[in-house]
Amino acid sequence: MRMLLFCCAGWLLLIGCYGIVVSRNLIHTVICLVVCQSSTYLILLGIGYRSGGTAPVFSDTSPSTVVDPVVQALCLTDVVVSATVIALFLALALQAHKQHGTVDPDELTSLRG
Amino acid sequence: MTAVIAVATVLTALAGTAVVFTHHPKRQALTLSMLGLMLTLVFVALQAPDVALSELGINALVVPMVILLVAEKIRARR
Amino acid sequence: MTTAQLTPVIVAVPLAVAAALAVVGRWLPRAVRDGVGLLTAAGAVALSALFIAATADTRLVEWVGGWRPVQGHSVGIVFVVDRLGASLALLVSALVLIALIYSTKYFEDVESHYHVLMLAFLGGMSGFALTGDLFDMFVFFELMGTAAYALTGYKVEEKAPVQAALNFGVVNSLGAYVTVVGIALIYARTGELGLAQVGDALHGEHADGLVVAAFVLIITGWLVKAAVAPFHFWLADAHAMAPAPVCTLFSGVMVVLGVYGAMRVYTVSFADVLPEPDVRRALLVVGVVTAVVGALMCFLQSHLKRMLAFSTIAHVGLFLCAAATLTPDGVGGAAAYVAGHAGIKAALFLCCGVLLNRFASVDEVHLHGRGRSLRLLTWLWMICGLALAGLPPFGTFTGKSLGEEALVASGYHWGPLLFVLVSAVTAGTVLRAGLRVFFGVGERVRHDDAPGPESENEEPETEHETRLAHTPIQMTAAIIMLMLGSLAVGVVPALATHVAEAGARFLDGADYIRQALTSASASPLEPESVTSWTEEGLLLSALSVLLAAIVAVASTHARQVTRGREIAPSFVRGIRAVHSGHVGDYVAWLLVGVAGIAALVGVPLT
Amino acid sequence: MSRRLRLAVFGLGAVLTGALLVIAFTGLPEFGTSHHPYGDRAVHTAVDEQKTSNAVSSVNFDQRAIDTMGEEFILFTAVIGTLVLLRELRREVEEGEVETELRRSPRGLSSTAYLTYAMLGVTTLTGLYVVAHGHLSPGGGFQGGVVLGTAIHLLYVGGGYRAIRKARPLHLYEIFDALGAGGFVVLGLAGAIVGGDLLANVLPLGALGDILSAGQVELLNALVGLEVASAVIVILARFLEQYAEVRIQGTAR
Repeated sequence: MRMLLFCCAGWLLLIGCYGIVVSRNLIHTVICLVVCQSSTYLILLGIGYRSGGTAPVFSDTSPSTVVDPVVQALCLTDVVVSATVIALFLALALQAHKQHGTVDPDELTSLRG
Repeated sequence: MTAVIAVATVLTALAGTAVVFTHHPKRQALTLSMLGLMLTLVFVALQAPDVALSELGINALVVPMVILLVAEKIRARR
Repeated sequence: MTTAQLTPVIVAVPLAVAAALAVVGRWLPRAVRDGVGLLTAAGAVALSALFIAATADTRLVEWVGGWRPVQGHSVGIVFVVDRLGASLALLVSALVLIALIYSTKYFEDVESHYHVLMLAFLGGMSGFALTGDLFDMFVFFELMGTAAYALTGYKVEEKAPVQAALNFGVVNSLGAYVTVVGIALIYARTGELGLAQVGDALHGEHADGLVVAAFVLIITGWLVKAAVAPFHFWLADAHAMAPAPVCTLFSGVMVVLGVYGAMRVYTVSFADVLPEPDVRRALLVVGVVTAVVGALMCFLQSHLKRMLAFSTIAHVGLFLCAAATLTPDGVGGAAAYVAGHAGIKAALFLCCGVLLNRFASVDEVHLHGRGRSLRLLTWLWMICGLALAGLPPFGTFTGKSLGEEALVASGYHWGPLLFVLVSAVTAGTVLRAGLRVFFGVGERVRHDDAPGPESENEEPETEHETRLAHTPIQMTAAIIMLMLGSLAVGVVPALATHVAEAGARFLDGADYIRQALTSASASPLEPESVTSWTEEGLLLSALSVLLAAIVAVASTHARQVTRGREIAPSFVRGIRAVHSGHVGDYVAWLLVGVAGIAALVGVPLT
Repeated sequence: MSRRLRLAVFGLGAVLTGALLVIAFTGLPEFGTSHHPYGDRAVHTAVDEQKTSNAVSSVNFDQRAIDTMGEEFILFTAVIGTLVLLRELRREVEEGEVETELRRSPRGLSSTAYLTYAMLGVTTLTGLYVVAHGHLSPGGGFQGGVVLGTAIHLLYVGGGYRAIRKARPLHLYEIFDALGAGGFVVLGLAGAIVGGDLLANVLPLGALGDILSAGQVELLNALVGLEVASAVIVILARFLEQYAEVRIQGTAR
């Protein structure tokens, strides 16, 4: 089970990178970055899991074994923050499109050399 | 419980692969929200309700909405 | 409030002022906004100077939020500041202060957003330099990155490389995600996130596959920010597009923070478990490759800012080689070289800003001979070029000679040769550009066969306002201040000894762990006097200055530089083709880099 | 590099990095291991000492608060960056022109309008609940902020672009965004002045499970909720504007 979860996360990371490498549209590149980031959530929460544990919330019940709350805290803020960073990249893609009339990295050859 | 996690993880990996292989931005917004949903399921299975809630709100809703708007803007300008 | 408790405050205050400026910025006149920015940066300079004074013989340890360890374990985040970290924070604040002084006149109309982003950038960089927690370093790394992407796209200087900021963002974010994977692996193994706590937990363990992989993945993010080969492609693009004052922060200190972060992670957390020769070999190989590629690409550029960006990459390679010796002289020498180089490189970028403002172009061929009218700028540029080669009174000389000594002392006799050649080539290119632009030396070349990216359709910083007839005093003062800073680093008596002591304390990871986790005081250092004014140092620097002059004069006349494409050997054309500006290439090279460093460090297959 | 060469380089890098990851993953502890020292300490500190029912919020806003402050400011800087970049693009279309074109935007079915107005209240209430109970039940500033941020856009579904422009004066939300981030740091500095350490939890902790418990966690949740909600509104507004601009060029052509 361990190898399945973490290898799926590793697969997401590498397939996201593959998406960026072959992408012909800057929006597609930014979306593949989201795929890469989702692999980090899977790994973080995977190492925090405790079999038989429930969510680390004690408002109504007081569970005996709970899952690790620290990794959840690390993931939580990252998910929301990544939305605004992705919005910033999409704004940059819009600007690239305005300047060059295209969003295909292959045609944006202004940075050669 | 680990069976549910295993299935949800494999579905997430498939959803991620689907996002990478759809090349049209409009359709990609849809597959990205599918990936957001699958991730939400995995996080619920991994007993992480807080992260599942924010993942649902962000990757299933806000980001695909922004992508649709940007894709429309770029399509129209061409 | 003890001095230690002030360490997180130096991060919080600029962020608070940035938020305040964003709230009221709309109604404040430009002068007040500039004043508030300058005041905050000056406050940060004062605070970091206070930290330097306080870390003379100890480290400042502060558990944020008051979460001090109970029976040796804590839930909070620790800030551990030694003299090297404090001086980096000082360098960050000083460069932001001078960049803001320069920006008062450089930008015609600027909303409060610019000051907000600069202060957020200051907060992020000082946080990265001072924190002692791995995930906190990642958070400040992202904060630095986001402010940098926004500032890169803030005033699109040149139409051409607009997607440079996107390349910069995608590569840096990917590096950050790889780092988080590494942090997750180490957290799974040790159950800790702090540098000291991880080092304590790994004490005595043998390095298995997970530990080595975690180390490689964690330093990948920092090395991407340090623009070390093969992760360096984004730096030149980002520089070409970012406004000049922002470039001074990129080249002056942001890339250096990457090297500092990687060395800090190794010396505190992994020094005990990873064999030193393996890590030293990996860092040295990467450093040499970076220095050589940087110098070669710098020589081939005709776009001034890309040229300076590749010169920064070359110097980062030199810093990494000096620090990779893992000796007090080496780390101290790298620190002095960083300080000296930051002043000089920032001054050169600000000179580019003046040229761009005046002639709406930063292309060496395009500006041929047009810089004659700027008498003062001519001399500033030429002096900076010579200082880049390691001219004695400047900080670059101190750093270079200490670095060479350290490399020779640890048995790498090719060290001085690399240092001399790389600094000579980079300085020579800068001097060549100076001769061409300010003295009109060499034939006037028609523009169509100039290599490098099409940069003829540049707009000056602000298209619609009339170009400045004369260079405002604030801009020139900023340039001179930076050069004096670099000079001060070289001239301060016994600086070499202080810097070597700081290097020794930086390398003493076990003492860092002991002081961070228990409230013990730092162990005293045995004083050993070190000096950079040795005969070899002077001889080598004279040699590199001479070589630089030869490179400059020779290349102004040779035509093949301007037609680098056809005549240059296929190897050079290959290197140029690799720097393609396509984000897919950069990501492919990032993965190859991760694998390469892992191979160099040696991954045990158990 | 040509596409083929790029794929080759990527293939090499991906295979080797994948191998590195697999080697690392074999060294990981067993999945679902019960060895979580930091987690146990965090739960003990959260519930017993800090009286916070939701241990995740306690880690986020109390134990590792400077992490969240950093994330706050990443969000804040990204919003400012988006505004700066999209402001560059907005100059082409004058404000008035957007107004006139959109008055003619097709009115939604009245039943949809009524449904969205009803749902607007429910969604806003839910968002406020999620933010307010961040320290008790799963949720908090980040999640509630997203819900609140998207609530206003129900108006767009019901009343079209004109309705939403009236409902949200943009400059106000940009200020709210800065207020949320600034408030977080100011509270942290107040903690430094009163309690000596930055972001020290000096507020009364109350009893476990009470609405007024866990000291600063609740207040920080509210500030984060304010910031995330206004960030989502501002970003969506800027991109909606770009979309509205398209409609004008569409009609103008």
